Amino acid sequence: MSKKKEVLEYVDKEGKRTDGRKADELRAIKIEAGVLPRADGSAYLEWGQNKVLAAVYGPREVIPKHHANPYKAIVRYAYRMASFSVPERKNPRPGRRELEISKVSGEALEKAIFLERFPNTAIDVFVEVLDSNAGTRIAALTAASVALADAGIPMRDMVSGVAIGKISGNLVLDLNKHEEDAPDAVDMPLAVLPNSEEIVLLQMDGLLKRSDWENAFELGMTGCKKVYELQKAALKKKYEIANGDEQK
Amino acid sequence: MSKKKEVLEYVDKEGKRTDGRKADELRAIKIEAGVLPRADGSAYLEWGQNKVLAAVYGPREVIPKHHANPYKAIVRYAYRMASFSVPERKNPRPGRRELEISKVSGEALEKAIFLERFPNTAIDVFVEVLDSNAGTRIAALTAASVALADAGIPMRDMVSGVAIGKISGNLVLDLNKHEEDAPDAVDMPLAVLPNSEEIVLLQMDGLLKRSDWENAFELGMTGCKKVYELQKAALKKKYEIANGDEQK
Amino acid sequence: MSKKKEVLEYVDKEGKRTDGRKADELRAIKIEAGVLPRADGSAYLEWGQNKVLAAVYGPREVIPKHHANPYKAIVRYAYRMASFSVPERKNPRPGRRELEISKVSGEALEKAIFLERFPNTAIDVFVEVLDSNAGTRIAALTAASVALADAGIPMRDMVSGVAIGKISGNLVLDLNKHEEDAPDAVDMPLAVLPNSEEIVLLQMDGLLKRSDWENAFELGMTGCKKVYELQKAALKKKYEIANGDEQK
Amino acid sequence: MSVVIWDLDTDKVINRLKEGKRIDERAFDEYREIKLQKQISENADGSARVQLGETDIIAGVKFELGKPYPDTPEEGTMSVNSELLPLASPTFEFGPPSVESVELARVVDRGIRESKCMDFKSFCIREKELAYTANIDIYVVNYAGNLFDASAFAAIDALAETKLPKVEEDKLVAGEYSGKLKLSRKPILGTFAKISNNIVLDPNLAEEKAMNARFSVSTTEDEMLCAFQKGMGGSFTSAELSSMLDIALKKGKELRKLL
Amino acid sequence: MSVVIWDLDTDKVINRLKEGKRIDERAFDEYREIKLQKQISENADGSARVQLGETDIIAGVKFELGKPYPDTPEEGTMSVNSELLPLASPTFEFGPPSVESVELARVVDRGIRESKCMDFKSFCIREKELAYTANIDIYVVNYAGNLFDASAFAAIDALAETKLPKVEEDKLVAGEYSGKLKLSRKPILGTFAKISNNIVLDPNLAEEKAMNARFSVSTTEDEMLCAFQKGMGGSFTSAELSSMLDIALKKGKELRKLL
Amino acid sequence: MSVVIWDLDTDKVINRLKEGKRIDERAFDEYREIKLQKQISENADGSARVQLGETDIIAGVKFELGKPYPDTPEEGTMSVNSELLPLASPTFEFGPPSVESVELARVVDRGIRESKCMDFKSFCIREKELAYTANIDIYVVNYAGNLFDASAFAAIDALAETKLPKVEEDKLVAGEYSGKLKLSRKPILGTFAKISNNIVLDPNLAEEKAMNARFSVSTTEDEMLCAFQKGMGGSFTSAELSSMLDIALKKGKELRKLL
Repeated sequence: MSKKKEVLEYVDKEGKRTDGRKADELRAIKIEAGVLPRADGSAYLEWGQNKVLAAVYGPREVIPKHHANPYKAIVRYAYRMASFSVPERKNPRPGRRELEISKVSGEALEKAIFLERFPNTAIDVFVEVLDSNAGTRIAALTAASVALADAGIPMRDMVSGVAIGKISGNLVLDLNKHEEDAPDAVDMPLAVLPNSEEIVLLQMDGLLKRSDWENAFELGMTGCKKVYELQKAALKKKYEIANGDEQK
Repeated sequence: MSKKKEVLEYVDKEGKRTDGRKADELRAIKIEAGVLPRADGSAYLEWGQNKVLAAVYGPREVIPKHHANPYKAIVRYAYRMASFSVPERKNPRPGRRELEISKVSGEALEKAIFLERFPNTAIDVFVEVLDSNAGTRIAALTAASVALADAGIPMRDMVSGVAIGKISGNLVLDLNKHEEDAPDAVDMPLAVLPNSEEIVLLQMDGLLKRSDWENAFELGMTGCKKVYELQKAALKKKYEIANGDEQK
Repeated sequence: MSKKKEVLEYVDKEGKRTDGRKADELRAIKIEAGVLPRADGSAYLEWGQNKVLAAVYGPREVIPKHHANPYKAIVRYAYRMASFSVPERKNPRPGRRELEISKVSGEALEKAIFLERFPNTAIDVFVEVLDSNAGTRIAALTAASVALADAGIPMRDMVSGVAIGKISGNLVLDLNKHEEDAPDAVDMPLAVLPNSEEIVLLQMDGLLKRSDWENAFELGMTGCKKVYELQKAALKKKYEIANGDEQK
Repeated sequence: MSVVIWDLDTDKVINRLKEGKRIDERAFDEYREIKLQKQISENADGSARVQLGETDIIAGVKFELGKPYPDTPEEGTMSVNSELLPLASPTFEFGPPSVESVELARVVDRGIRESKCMDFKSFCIREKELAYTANIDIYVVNYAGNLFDASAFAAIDALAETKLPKVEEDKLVAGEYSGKLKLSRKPILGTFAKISNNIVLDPNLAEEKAMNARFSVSTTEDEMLCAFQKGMGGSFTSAELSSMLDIALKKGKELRKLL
Repeated sequence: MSVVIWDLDTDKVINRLKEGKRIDERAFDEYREIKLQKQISENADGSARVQLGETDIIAGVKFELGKPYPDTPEEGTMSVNSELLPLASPTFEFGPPSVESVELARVVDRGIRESKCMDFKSFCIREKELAYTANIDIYVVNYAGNLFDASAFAAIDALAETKLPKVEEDKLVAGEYSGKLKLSRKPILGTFAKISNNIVLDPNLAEEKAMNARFSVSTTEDEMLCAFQKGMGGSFTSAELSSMLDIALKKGKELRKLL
Repeated sequence: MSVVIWDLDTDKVINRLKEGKRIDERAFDEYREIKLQKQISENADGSARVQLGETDIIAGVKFELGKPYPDTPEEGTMSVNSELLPLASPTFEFGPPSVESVELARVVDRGIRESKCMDFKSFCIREKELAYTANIDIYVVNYAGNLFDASAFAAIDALAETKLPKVEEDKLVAGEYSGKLKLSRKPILGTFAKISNNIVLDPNLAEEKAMNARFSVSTTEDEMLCAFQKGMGGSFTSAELSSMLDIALKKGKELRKLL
């Protein structure tokens, strides 16, 4: 009787998913840099139904001071969901899921930033999810990375991410909520430095075979590189607009 | 069926209200200054069924220090209701209503005090409501003003307040709880510096006509001046007692 | 119908209690010193079904600094119950009972320690109850005292405790939970400095006759001295082991 | 990177006002440009984004089910909450709601509630037992002055788009709706700043820092006033009040057309 | 303005005790003057104000309805809460309950509860389903020593005046009552301070600062002891306990007459 | 007394790794000695103590009754909570759960939950109305590195000993049981530290301080992977992942035998 028990065909014979996408196809992604004037850097991102706003403040003074690191900047990352961004209203106070996502996402950014150039400071990254449909942590991290670049913070590389999924035995990219709710779904959020292909964020829920790892990673890497191109394009667009303004 | 729906006669043909008061008549008010020995200044006030205790501490050191203002004293005002002061038991933790009332009441006192004489200090005003029947924020502010004077804090003027109401189309002074619960009731708490007639606190709930403002203010001003006389009398009485003690 | 109403025979004609103990008999007690390597001192204690772990850190710096006492060390004692240590799951957040027990237990240790030798420092005592069956505050304090000695903190004396009880008109030592739940039970936790017989912790719940005090105290004192011997034995055993290690 | 020297800004604001001008050249009774975006979140039952100059607000409405209050057994209720997100300003921090955030939420709440624009009886599903609560959550994402008016405007706009979720077996059915929320009025909040002795509508960030008194009034299409809030340590005269009420009624009409 | 140099006071307290005197000239077993005001809040189901010297306490009782605990399905319950209001002392602050406030509430609670003066079975409205909870809230409004005895006295006095609110349709009817709360005993708390080696009843503020140990005992009219609490870093001997118990029983009788 | 100079320790860890050795002489894929104690609390429905080297963890399971979630009306649930007790380290403090404690609890939770080892349907007592919740509470009593694996091991061991409490009149009967909890799998967590470019299993305290990246994977007896967690500011390559997955599967088998 329960919806989860229904035998569903998540990928049809032609390899099409229920929303018409192919296995390695991402949902539509739109990124805009520099959308919040008060922040040092910011980005707005839509990823399918997901909508997030990211803002960066810093490098700035650390309060309280004993949290500062004398050798490098610290990254403080806050991922939050608006109360109305989910099907059932979320309590406005941050939950444990939000705290954990904030921790691993902030850590994922560390290697991308030249933190050692800004000892004793904090780089604060805030991301607010306004609407959601599976994959918000990766959408948030992708937007945060653009906001960091928009803030002019010197970076080794972007951080680009995607979630790899497995449904009905098929490895696919970028699960939507309907797919994520499948009884045997596996969800594996991945973020990399796209140029060096280093893994900076990796989580997984569900039952995966050992032999799936290499294929899953390869599929994820192609997705991350697509996301990387969109991130660069958003920054380039903002730079062109800014440049255009100057030349007027 | 609901009590609120009954058509009630809140003001009869002779202009008498359900508790026998006239439109511009205040409930009985009793003020006593200097009732709490530990405080720098204090007052006890009864206003109809409302009972409040106010205490003032300061000017004193501000902790934490970065909250201090190098040009003037800051006023910190805390309005709280005892759990048993209302018909249904109140959770002892301060609610959002108490926080808002504390904010606007503290701001209402600022202009009355020569704050600039006490840079880097705080003047703390605490008011506890022990019993209530509509109009407690004004009762509290009235008591607080007396407690400030009792503390010997130099003041430009008292702060004197009253609530103006509108029921069944009539502007009246100082609504009691029965009147405040009328379906079309308007409640407008007002506090002024009585000598300059400046408005330092003004809130309003309910649907009021634009053209009512001037009449409502005039009615309120007469009420505030009555309250002012009672405040002065309470201080004078305490001074006389203190003086009497000295002359014994 | 309620279980509490049943007339129960808590002490039989031969003076035996429902668990076979005599009036002045303690439950089995096992104490081990030095069980947690990170702590400066520690102890594990079993007292009947009660199981507690105690750790001591200090003397160490007090943060925030204005809590420090320039004349002596302060004792900070935290008694906590694991969520699963009671018949009905306990909320992990400390309740008011735990806060009160922490306060009186920390105070009970003060006289035993040469606090004046360590001005401006804190001696932190943490006790976690892992399983319980009446008498945990005394079990915790007994373990804490051993942990303090294990930490090498200079002490005037041990703190040794026991609970005196009264059931069905009989004064007995060390109530278990079944006895404590008797409708007329009296429970009187006592802790002393065993050499000087000074009372450092004393609480009582239930209805006690004035004339019971002297007998109750005498009974308690014999219990405390038994506990004291076990505390000393646990420390001696650890010292021997440590010594043995050195001599190898 | 976000160093702001308020004293300098305050001087500039006051000096321009002496010349009869605002620092951004607006008339004293002129709002900054307003941009309105509707339905910005599909998961919300209603939502809107309002940009008032650079001030940027997201409001969303989400229903929950609960028991009616004992004194209003035939009514549901509403609740307004606001968050000054650290995204919005270098001075905002996470933590328990600041008193500024509480005042913002309560002024928006009263501006709507006291207009009686919503029929709380229509929120009742079963007397004494089950009723809707409308949670109106306001997120400040860029702070550039006058959060009150921008938030109230975003809230009423989100409500104007709000649909009532379907109820089955006493539970909300996510994503299915049983009709639109009806609003009998659309109250508009108007907020004024007193700076020296000048009074201006819709203060921007620099003007807010320079102001010594603030007054807000909520107005309706049938020319009623439904909530006042005076704030800050300064004072107003009765005549100043009269003038602000007139402007608010006039400007409220203009803003209401944008909805 | 509130600078207090405790060390000087402490020296004075100790030196006077050496001469066999208390700084306020009281006998060692003498209470300060007690003033009692009944029914100070109409909205409370019972209330009282107690002034013990300058120590000033307001206590109020307010009933709520709830489900009985599973292990006592035929009983209601009581709950004591205390607040050290910042009105009462320059050293009190708002915030989560201090451990001092928790101890105060729990000692008052046990002094009443363990005397079995209330019949919690009479609080039951429907077995397993509905019962009264008596909330006893204690507000300290002026702190001048010995909050324990003053609070316990205010609490028992408020309870002595308490009426049980009427229940209709499983709800409390505000302002209507179905009878008086019955108290089978009136426990009185007696608190002693040990200063150097002297023991005094009802310590005032200066004596509290000088004390190194504290002992409290609740006594009843039928000469029972129903709660002990020893506090602070000092110690007592068994003989000192015996003496304090005798005094507390005697003084408890005197105080009970004031109720 | 607890002064620790991490930089020195870190240098030592790294220098030994350069020589192909760990500071405690273990192989790179070797666990420290594991001691397991079962049923350490009679009041718990299941409990265990695990010592992994000097790391010391107590886990207890305690059931409660509640309403099933609307989207899984035929299922109960589980909840994992962890506390880094101040007993366990000079750097742990009381207070709201630290983010480290939250991550620990969630990684243990997912390692168990995603293995589908528990049949949450068997937790249902009455559809839509009543179901068990298994509360798994983890207390860290001595912190010496790799809390993840020790906690996950203690949790699964406590679950393996867990009995379901009897339910009567919709209430749990303390101390009476209706049967054992069934576990269809026993997931084992394996955690690796990357230090410079070396990867070691089961980092001890000094290795944890020296590590720049951490990876954990939960494995089952049927050779499935059921949760990943990468942490810290460093990175891994795909090949490093492959290698860690192989080691975790192998070592998981060994540890599972100890249960």
